[in-house]
Amino acid sequence: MNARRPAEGAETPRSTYREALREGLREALRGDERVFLMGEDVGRYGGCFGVSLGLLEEFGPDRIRDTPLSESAFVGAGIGAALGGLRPVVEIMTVNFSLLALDQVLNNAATLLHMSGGQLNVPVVIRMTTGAGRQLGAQHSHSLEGWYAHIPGIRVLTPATVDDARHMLAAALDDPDPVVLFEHGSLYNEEGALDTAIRSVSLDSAAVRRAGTDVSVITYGGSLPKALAAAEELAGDGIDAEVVDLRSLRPLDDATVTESVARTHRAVIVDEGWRSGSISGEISARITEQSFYDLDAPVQRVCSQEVPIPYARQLEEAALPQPASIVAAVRQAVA
Amino acid sequence: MNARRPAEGAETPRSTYREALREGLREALRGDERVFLMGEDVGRYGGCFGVSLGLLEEFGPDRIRDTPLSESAFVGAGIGAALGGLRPVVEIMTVNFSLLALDQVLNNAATLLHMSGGQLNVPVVIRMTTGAGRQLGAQHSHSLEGWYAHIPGIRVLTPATVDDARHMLAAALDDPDPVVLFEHGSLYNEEGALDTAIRSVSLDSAAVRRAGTDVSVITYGGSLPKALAAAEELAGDGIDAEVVDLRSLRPLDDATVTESVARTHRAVIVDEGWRSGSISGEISARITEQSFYDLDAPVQRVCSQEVPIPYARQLEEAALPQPASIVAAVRQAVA
Amino acid sequence: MLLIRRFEERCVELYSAAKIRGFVHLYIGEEAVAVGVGQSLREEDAVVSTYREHGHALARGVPTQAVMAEMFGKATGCSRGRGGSMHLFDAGRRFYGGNAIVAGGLPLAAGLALADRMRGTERVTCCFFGDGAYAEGEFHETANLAALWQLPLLLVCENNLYAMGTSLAREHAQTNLAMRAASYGMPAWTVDGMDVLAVEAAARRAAESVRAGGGPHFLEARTYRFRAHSMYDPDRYRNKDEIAQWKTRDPLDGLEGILRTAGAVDDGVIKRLEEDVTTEIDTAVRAAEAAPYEPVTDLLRFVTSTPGSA
Amino acid sequence: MLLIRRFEERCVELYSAAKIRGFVHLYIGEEAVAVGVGQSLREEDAVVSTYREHGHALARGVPTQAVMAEMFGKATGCSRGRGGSMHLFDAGRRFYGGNAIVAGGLPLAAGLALADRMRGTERVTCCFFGDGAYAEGEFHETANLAALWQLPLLLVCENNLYAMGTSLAREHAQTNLAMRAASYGMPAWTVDGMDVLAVEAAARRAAESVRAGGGPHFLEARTYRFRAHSMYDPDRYRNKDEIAQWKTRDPLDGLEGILRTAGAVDDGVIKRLEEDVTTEIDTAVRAAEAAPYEPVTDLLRFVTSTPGSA
Ligand SMILES: Cc1ncc(C[n+]2csc(CCOP(=O)(O)OP(=O)(O)O)c2C)c(N)n1
Ligand SMILES: Cc1ncc(C[n+]2csc(CCOP(=O)(O)OP(=O)(O)O)c2C)c(N)n1
Ligand SMILES: [Mg+2]
Ligand SMILES: [Mg+2]
Repeated sequence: MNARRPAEGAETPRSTYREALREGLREALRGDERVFLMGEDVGRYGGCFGVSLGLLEEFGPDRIRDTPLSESAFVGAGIGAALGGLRPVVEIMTVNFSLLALDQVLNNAATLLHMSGGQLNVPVVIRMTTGAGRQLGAQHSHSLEGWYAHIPGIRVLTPATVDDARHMLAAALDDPDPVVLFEHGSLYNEEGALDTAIRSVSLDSAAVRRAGTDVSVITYGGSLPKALAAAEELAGDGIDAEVVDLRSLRPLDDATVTESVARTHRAVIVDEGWRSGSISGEISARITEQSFYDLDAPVQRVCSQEVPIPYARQLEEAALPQPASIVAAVRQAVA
Repeated sequence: MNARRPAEGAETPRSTYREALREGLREALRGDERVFLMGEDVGRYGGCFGVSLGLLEEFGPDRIRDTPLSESAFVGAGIGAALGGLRPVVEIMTVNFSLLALDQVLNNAATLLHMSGGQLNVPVVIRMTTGAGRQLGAQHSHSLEGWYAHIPGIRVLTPATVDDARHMLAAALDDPDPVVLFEHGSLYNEEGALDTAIRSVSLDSAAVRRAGTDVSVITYGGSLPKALAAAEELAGDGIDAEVVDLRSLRPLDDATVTESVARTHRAVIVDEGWRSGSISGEISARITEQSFYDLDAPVQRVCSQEVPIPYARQLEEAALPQPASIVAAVRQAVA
Repeated sequence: MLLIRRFEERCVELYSAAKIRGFVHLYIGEEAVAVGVGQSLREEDAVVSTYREHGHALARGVPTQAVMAEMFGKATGCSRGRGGSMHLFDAGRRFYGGNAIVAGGLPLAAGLALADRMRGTERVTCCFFGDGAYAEGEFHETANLAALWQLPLLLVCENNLYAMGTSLAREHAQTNLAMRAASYGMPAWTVDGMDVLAVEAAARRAAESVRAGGGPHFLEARTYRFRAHSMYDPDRYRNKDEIAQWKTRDPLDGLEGILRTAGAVDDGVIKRLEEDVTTEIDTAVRAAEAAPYEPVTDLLRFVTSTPGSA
Repeated sequence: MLLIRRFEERCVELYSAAKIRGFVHLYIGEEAVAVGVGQSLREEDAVVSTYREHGHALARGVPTQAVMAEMFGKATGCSRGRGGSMHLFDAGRRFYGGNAIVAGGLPLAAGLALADRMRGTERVTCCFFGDGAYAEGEFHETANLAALWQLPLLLVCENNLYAMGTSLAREHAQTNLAMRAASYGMPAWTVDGMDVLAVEAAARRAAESVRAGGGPHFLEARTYRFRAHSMYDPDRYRNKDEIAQWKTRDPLDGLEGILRTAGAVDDGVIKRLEEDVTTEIDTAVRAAEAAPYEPVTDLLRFVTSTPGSA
């Protein structure tokens, strides 16, 4: 991660991921009057997950704009408003409902620039909650970031730390092209130190969140804390895992991954998506393509089981990647 | 492909892919009165690509049911009709419009059986045209089969031959679970020998369409003819390529692929989807996972360029996999 | 109605005790709609519901034990623990869930009705949905399809004046929902959703007309949820007076008053009813507590009918 | 109108000659709508269109040469050859395409109008769409949003009685489209889409009302396509008499008649007009023929603004 100022004199107040997102929004709204937030219950309700609480009071109903339940229309309207010169931040409550607007994202947001021969930029930012882990059942537990990462013309970001939650939005709004931002539902209450020396973040590079020498654990979003927990456990056994946070699923930062694998010779990918056809397959394929002769063992993947996520706790836990399953996969990789 | 009767005495009339699909539909409609076809312009128009031409006259408007433009409602209605005891075949004109109904496929069709604890089967078959190559531009040229192949609970079929076009529908209707069937637009006019000895086909196995020893070219759907053309060209140079037609993208038949790679030690995947996050990544990852020590070279992928498919012929051609690019990838794999 | 009310009150306690998890949406205040409509349906009819469906399920006759066990995520639950509060199913009673995508059940219901129509049965499919769902494109598409094909569908819009924190006037440019439904060419009317007898009468009239081949009918039940949208909702967006005002129209009190006036119930009867309901819920809770969890080895069951096929 | 008509007739020839490829949807017969509405709009207004948009583009002033070159897939095309017939764009003239997903342009148009509304400009966004698009959920969602937020949006429904092979009565339970639009709480009316003066008058009234802050307006133009849906369509689903009947109401003949009666044109003027148009199209074709293709090395240009970023 570049654009990081020297750490000296930096304060590091604690912040939750949710508060960091809110601060990012507040800053964007204050700094540019073209920016506005629109989505279901972002205003009076304060956001389904409380991210935008208080913003209505500060910025008023025009800029903190509650929408009717009509995902396709308001996402499309965000795209249109971007064409019209504004900088909309559109919140889709969760990725589960985003399918209703996927046509607008793929066929308009991602496509207009190219289809118009370079005439039409679409500087829209679309935020949504993703992921499982809270016993919400099959229709409220999807991890479909990988689908979005398949779409040329958009950026796909997955902030996993409070610093990224705080700063990615500004960088996304700076991008003249559409950006889709996934916030994992299990991260909102996570607390961390906010590095006040950071003024902005790059969207192009992955970050090594834990340096290590024996294996590269490559992950993103809600799986990062699980991967770090697994690494701690492995450290107790003398296995030194490097943990790479992809941060962006499109574009993927191949360089950071390749470098890491060149050092560790082994890779384990952790991805909450269902295994088949997930972004983990892409990452694995790229590692093979780029680092085949560096690899000492086949790339391993720890993904969700291929089942609609069940409600019952024990079933849900078994369906998702867990520190234990990551540990097991790493052991196999280094065996 | 099993369920194939002995070839002796078999007639092999010629049929186009389109006619084969139509015969499959006709047979299903004649054989089971619970079967009906529904979709935009399947009736009076005869199907956007002429597949259902004449069926309205034979089966009447109740069973060849034109729908208004409302993809979500009529796909959902197909799912509901399946719950209600019928065997709907729902045609979505093309995959490009299927995003409007994707929520119904993922959150209802694929999920109801599990979410209801095994109570509710959804025996619906959804057919759609996919693919590029006819200068239809960015919004009419998608290849999104890989997205569907990510969804647990459904089958994803990609008939590439007239025999599969003729028989896959019957097998799909026999399945108590939802099946999504992709017909590549460039195949409709393809003509081939219809093997009348075949009475039914399996949905579980890939097929080796050309045996070879030097490299496994793994593909499906509209890319099969291109892969076969490339194999012919390579044969002239003494490179003997095996061509595997996956036939089904979910489930994937790992065994056939693994066996092929065990013999050839090299693999090239050809997929019309955009490279990043496509099903080609999954296949590559699986080959690495299952055949790592058999591989003599990294797995290669020939995919579409990551660009909204442009209208202009030279640009579109350059964007898609072509025999020449397959040949080049194979040469690299065997180098 | 009493069962539904007490069932949900118990759910609140069990949620606090972390016996029930996930999203739970209470129906308290709206019971007259499920019960009144439920009364108008026959055994062979079908019901498609939402994530706020405890009331619909219980009114449909899904056993209290099976529903409670589902809330606990147990193997004896009506969805074998896989669904939870938002996904109750009972194929035998033709209760088709339990849909947590707002408006997602509408096309399904049209399909069930289409099947009945094509097979020439006299069954009715009833679909519940909210005022929020009415804004989704799927409502429009389904209304048009149902009216175009004259499907035997009873559309029951539970207008509780809010979609989460968004009030009716901020969801809809034109808040006369029945009038707009009528513009699809189907009979549509509004009923007081706090009055169970009125709901039953209106629903019966609609259901019988649907059954007689009258095509889809639309019923708007004006109602109100006494509690927050879900257990997570601090309910900041509604004003206390409004809530208090609606509580004076509690459908249970309303029915009790009518029955008392008619001399059909007295303190004794009410007490017995309360006891019966308490016993039923106690039994259900005990059974749910005691019931086994699905084994983790069965995680992949029911993904497809033929294991390994997808 | 004459330019649009002759332009498309030339396209048919060029399609047969394989100079133009892909899907091409002709507007022949419907020209009065694009021209009449176009007249009512100002330079600063915006237009969002469909895949049947040659007429809208030309009426908006997109140069004939740029449109023709686009049909040829040339670098000089208004979308640099990347769009083709279905995706004409001209940012400078605020012509936002060219959308081949039926109803997909409606939300975009609402967004453009929202931007104008929030910035306090007096611009109007005009969105064209068909009777088929009206059945999609996106129409309903957009109509509600636009009316709810009082967006400066002019919704022009080109009702040509067919969505591909599906006639109005088989797409819509209730075929009075303007009446249904009015149920969203917006002014809505119908105009004879074969009469360019009537269209212009109606559109002007609507556009000025939108501009004055009257919120969204809906205009249904009753029209008819004289040709098949696309170049691939054998047009089996319409009856010859119906087509012949509508052709007697050709909007070009209609206007010519009026102008002749008023003494505004005579044979000489018509002849000159035809010659001018022919020259313009000839020039455009020659320029398109001569123009370069985009180099294949530029394939990945315009995927993102900053190369390599996605
Ligand atoms: C498509 C979709 N969008 C958003 C949500 C989140 N959500 C759940 S319930 C709800 C409000 C629905 O309101 P309404 O239809 O009136 O039903 P009510 O909750 O009032 O019973 C919302 C926005 C969802 N589940 N599905
Ligand atoms: C979402 C979607 N579904 C289907 C199609 C295929 N299709 C293209 S045009 C068309 C008919 C549209 O009819 P209408 O809106 O009346 O416009 P018209 O062609 O009559 O001008 C259809 C079904 C599409 N392009 N997009
Ligand atoms: Mg509501
Ligand atoms: Mg039309």
